[in-house]
Amino acid sequence: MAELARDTLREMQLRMLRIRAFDERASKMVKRGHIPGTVHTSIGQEAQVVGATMALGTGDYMSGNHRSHGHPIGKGSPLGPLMAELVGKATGVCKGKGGSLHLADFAVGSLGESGIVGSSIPIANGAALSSKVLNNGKVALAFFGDGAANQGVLYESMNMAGVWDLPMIFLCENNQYALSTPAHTVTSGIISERAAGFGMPGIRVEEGQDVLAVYDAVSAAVARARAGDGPTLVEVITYRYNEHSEGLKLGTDYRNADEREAWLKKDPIVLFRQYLASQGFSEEELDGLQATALAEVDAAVAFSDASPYPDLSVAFDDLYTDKESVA
Amino acid sequence: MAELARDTLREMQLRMLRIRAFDERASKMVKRGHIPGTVHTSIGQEAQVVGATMALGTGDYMSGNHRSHGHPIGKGSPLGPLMAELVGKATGVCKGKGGSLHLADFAVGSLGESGIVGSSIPIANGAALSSKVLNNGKVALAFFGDGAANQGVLYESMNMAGVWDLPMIFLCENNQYALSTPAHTVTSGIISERAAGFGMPGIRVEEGQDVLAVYDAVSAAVARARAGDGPTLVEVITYRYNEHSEGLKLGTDYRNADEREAWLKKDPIVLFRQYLASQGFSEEELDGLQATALAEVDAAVAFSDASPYPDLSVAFDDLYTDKESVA
Amino acid sequence: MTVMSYLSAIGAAQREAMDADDRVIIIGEDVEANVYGTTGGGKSRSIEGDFLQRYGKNRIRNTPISEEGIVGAAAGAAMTGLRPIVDLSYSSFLYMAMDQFVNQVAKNRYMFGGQASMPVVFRSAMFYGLNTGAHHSDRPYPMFMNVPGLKIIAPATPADAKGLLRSAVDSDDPVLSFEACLLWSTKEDVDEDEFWVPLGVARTAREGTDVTVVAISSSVPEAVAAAEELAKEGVSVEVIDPRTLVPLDRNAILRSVAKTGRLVVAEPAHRTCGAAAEISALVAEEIFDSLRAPIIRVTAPDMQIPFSPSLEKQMYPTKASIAAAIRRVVDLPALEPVAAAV
Amino acid sequence: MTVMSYLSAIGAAQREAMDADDRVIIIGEDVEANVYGTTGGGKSRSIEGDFLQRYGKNRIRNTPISEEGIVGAAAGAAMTGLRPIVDLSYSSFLYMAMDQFVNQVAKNRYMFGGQASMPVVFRSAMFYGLNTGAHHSDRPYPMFMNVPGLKIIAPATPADAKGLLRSAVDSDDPVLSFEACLLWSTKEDVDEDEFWVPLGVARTAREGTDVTVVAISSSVPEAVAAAEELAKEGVSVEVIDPRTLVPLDRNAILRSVAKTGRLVVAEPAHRTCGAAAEISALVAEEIFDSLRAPIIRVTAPDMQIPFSPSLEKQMYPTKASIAAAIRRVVDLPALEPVAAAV
Ligand SMILES: Cc1ncc(C[n+]2csc(CCOP(=O)(O)OP(=O)(O)O)c2C)c(N)n1
Ligand SMILES: Cc1ncc(C[n+]2csc(CCOP(=O)(O)OP(=O)(O)O)c2C)c(N)n1
Ligand SMILES: [Mg+2]
Ligand SMILES: [Mg+2]
Repeated sequence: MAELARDTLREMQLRMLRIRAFDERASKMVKRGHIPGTVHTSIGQEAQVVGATMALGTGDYMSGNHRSHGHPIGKGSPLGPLMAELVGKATGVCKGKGGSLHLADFAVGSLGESGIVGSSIPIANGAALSSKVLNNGKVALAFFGDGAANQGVLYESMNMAGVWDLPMIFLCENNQYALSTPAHTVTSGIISERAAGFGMPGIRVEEGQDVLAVYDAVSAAVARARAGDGPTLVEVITYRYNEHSEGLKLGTDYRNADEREAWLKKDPIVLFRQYLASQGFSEEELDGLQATALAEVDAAVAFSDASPYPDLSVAFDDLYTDKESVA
Repeated sequence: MAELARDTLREMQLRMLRIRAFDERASKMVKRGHIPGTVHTSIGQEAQVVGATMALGTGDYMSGNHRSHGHPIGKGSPLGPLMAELVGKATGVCKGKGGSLHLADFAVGSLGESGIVGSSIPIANGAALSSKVLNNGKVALAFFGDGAANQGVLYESMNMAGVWDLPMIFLCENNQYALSTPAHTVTSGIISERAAGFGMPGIRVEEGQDVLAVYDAVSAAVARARAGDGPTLVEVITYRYNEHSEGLKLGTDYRNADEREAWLKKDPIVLFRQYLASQGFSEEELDGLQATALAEVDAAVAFSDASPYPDLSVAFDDLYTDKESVA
Repeated sequence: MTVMSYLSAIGAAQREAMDADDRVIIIGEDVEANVYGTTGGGKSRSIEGDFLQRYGKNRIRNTPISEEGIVGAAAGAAMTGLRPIVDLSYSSFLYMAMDQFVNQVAKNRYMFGGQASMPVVFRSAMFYGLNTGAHHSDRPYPMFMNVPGLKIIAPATPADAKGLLRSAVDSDDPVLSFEACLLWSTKEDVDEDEFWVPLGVARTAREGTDVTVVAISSSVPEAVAAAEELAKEGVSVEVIDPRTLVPLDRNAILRSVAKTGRLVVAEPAHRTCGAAAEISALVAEEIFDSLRAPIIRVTAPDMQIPFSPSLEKQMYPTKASIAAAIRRVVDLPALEPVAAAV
Repeated sequence: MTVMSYLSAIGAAQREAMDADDRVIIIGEDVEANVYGTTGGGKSRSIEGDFLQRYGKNRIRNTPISEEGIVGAAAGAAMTGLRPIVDLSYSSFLYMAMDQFVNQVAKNRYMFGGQASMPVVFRSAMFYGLNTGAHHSDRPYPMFMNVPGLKIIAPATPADAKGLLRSAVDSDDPVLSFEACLLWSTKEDVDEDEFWVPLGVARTAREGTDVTVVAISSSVPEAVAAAEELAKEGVSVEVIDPRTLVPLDRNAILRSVAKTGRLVVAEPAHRTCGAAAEISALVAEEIFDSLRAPIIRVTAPDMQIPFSPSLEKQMYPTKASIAAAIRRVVDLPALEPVAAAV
């Protein structure tokens, strides 16, 4: 395990706390009708998200999926425009046109979250291709779930990345369920073991609630990619605490309460706080991080609240680069 | 290796000879303009085709691709309606509506060849599903090339077959090229090794010009399928003698002459003839098989020649089961 | 008769079809847990009507997320003795399987000279108007109308949802069903016994003599509301709901427009090459001489769907935008401008 | 000026675009070996103009057969600094990548509030009329016209093939190019210097005053031939080739029909929800009062394409079927029945 600077460790915890606080707030706002539609939280999966995003540089690229807020937050996107986007405000990171499912912040290399399962994987692959062609040293990472791992486009992309030695990381967030469907009932074989047949290393991070374990695995993949040695598939075992999406009530006990309890005991933020304490971070400092995250979320909500809804007319902008093309 | 009845061995050679004779004739007919469009021959790949199709029962299902004639011939489809189909006659197996790319003979379990690379793989998978649901003991096999092995739908289908233990065989005809593209330049990893990650055995038949080697491998997969143990991926290494399709002239030496020479020396029909001779088949009998195949092809051409072209009006039949639905 | 919602009418049709014929199976993501409300009685296995309890795992096939593989497998199964109902949840996911729809499902019967038949139903819900952004909100039925070999239904009422689905399952040809989430909770009296609404027969939602409005899916109630509004001003509007888009009941449409001489077509799909274009072109070709006014299309604009509620609300035909179009073809003065779909 | 075929004009445009901008790359199956004739001078590397020799493996990306992965990767590359030209060979293969076209290529710019731009061109050839059966013969541009966010070109002449492709590559929006194999060998004088034909501007292929024929792709030469035929009977036919289907040059079409009062639309796509339907609906809505006759569509019927030459030949618009439609709108008696496309 690499020796990490104190600043890096602090930043890891801060980003996990940000995701937690942001998503807890978003969950409340959905239930109160302050956010239209729904959101999918990353609560419980913060280690997996932050371990992966912090292994990337700010200039590196990333694509994501419907469980979408953690990715840009992990990549360093400011919270205000993200929150405003969820609410549908003109100051949203996508001007209110995207919403929770379609966050994107190109300023931090976030090429967009996708509401279509699996669909954004080749987008990151293409970013890796452009890095290769332009020889600019950037790396790209695609986040996708255990459910998405059964979409064929993943294997097309892995093969292409393998053949062209693209600087690419396929990051499977295996939270063991796709909506109501347990992964083991719809997955033949083991996801990380699918890598070998496509000529690349496949790594399974069993300790997916340990941000450093994820960080190390992804850092190794990033190093491999940056060295020109090609892609890696990293599967991280994790767990979502909440229902698939906020407000949704699934029945038929597709996962049991005991299991959830067991996972709650391995909370990534609690675990890492213990680790940080063992590394000499003071309780005060650690409490401070939490307070910072909460304050940032408060500020983000305030920013959103103070922002206007978009004017009706802007619905007709941004489809094309030129306006005349619109019929 | 299973002890095979003399009749079975004879039939194997006969079917390989049929494919060879049929495709050689078809090639000539394309060049003379007697067959419209083009055809893709299986010349050189007969062992792979017949080894696989004879491991199936007549009641079993099969789907195929653009390299299409061998599959139904190997499955036992009579040559006359196949040849008439290639010419576009009303007596064609698809009434002249399909052509070379879309042969299908449901009477022998041939569910159709596909001009779209990879597209017919899930069709066979669905046939395997219906066998499972109806519990009728049938097995399904999908033929596809090394090129098709990079289509995502293959992996979706393998996963689904694995999860449901479908009686399914994924049969990759690795003739080492996809049109002008050498497989090794566009394939990351080894195709048969992709099976493991999808929870099924992957078998690579290196001696793909040996019909018995193919037959044994596929028979084992069929037995597994019929026993309810699920799918198998079988990759057979083989070689096409002709250009990708008849009439096509590819440049830039995408494969070299020496390589072709080496493969010609391992001709599946010659090899198997030697084996049959060693098993006590007389030269006469072996010549007789060849003559039979040629005579059948002659008869097929005569059948086609004597058949009318379809009437203009039938173009408007068969889209739906009821005619009124057509605008 | 019993009061049924659009969504429960679909569930009822599925149950009847499963009961009537063992070859009918259900394939789809999350169908086991009844996530979308049409494969069970409620949220729990113990609630009466749970499909998994009733039909077992052999016939209720909960799938991986692999739309292309699912659609292809359903096609192969349909060609070999089953009659699958495929639940694709949202219409925006159909694109994943486009090759299978166009190249296998639609073409196989024809290419193989009638050897194959393809008795399979693909259900999906158009999830628009619900602030979920561009990915989930598509209404892609027009592109499937351009593919010969498919049949397409788009029910607008609970009774039609039930009766059309039964006919779809009984059809030996592939049928795509486009359901509208905006209509899920609509309720009406529906026969609890089995019944079939034939494919290819339009429904006259409201009779009238001055203008014909052909309306599709969730535009039907908007059109009826507009018609009621205009009735107050003495304009008699006939509303035709084709219900089946392929085959289209051309005669019903032509007969109505021949009578009224005026046509407005309303649908929630994008404008260019939509069903409204087809219906307009049909009328302009077949009964041009009966026409007394321009044919107006009221559709979603050629724009992707924005997330923000403030933006999305103006994207689809409404009572107001349909009424404005009607006013135009009968030469009534426009009301205050409608900030609505073009 | 030099005589150039439609196919070599495409090759020339690709070469010019590659020379002009290092960010332009070519991605596709079999592009290295120049199988489709637009990435090299001939069949051998040694023939001048071989793209692999000229631009190297970094910019000529010979791919696996993975259309969905290819289209998605091109989209991702376009969002991050490249300007890919994707060769998808035949239009029938586009379905494999439909999700990427609709959900990523077309939507990303809009969903992300304009942060992304998507400068990528997807080329494919409509391989109809060549007796290859239903799988290879599609002409699927209408379904893409229903997807806002894409631009679509369909050149009918060598000069347009060259000039439109240059504009497509220079566009910061995604452009789909539908080329017609039936036109590959068409030749005409083409400027060997660089030139650009702007997107969204129609071409008047022939001027006339009595009837407007809007014709698309390979129907353009058929329409011109029909017009010449009718000229002998004193009917003056104007033929408009939109060239770009999205954005459509609505004004050029409306102007012409306003002048002639009569419209025939000819295209090789299937009838229902085709481009012809769109153009008909546009005219029936915008300039109804100018219309003096029904609008006739001459299209492929709603039928998959049969293989047999005896069957396929009647599937697409021909000079004869277009001429028959023109006769109908100008009230000339029909000639002997045309066994042709509806
Ligand atoms: C192509 C497609 N199919 C189905 C869905 C519906 N859907 C949304 S999320 C989801 C489950 C995804 O599971 P997974 O990939 O494991 O991600 P997770 O939600 O567990 O993070 C499904 C089925 C979709 N959005 N897109
Ligand atoms: C989806 C699709 N992409 C591309 C093609 C064009 N094409 C036809 S055959 C072929 C090569 C197929 O190679 P392989 O699968 O190895 O089969 P082989 O011809 O070698 O038997 C290609 C690229 C096609 N028909 N369908
Ligand atoms: Mg999951
Ligand atoms: Mg091959």
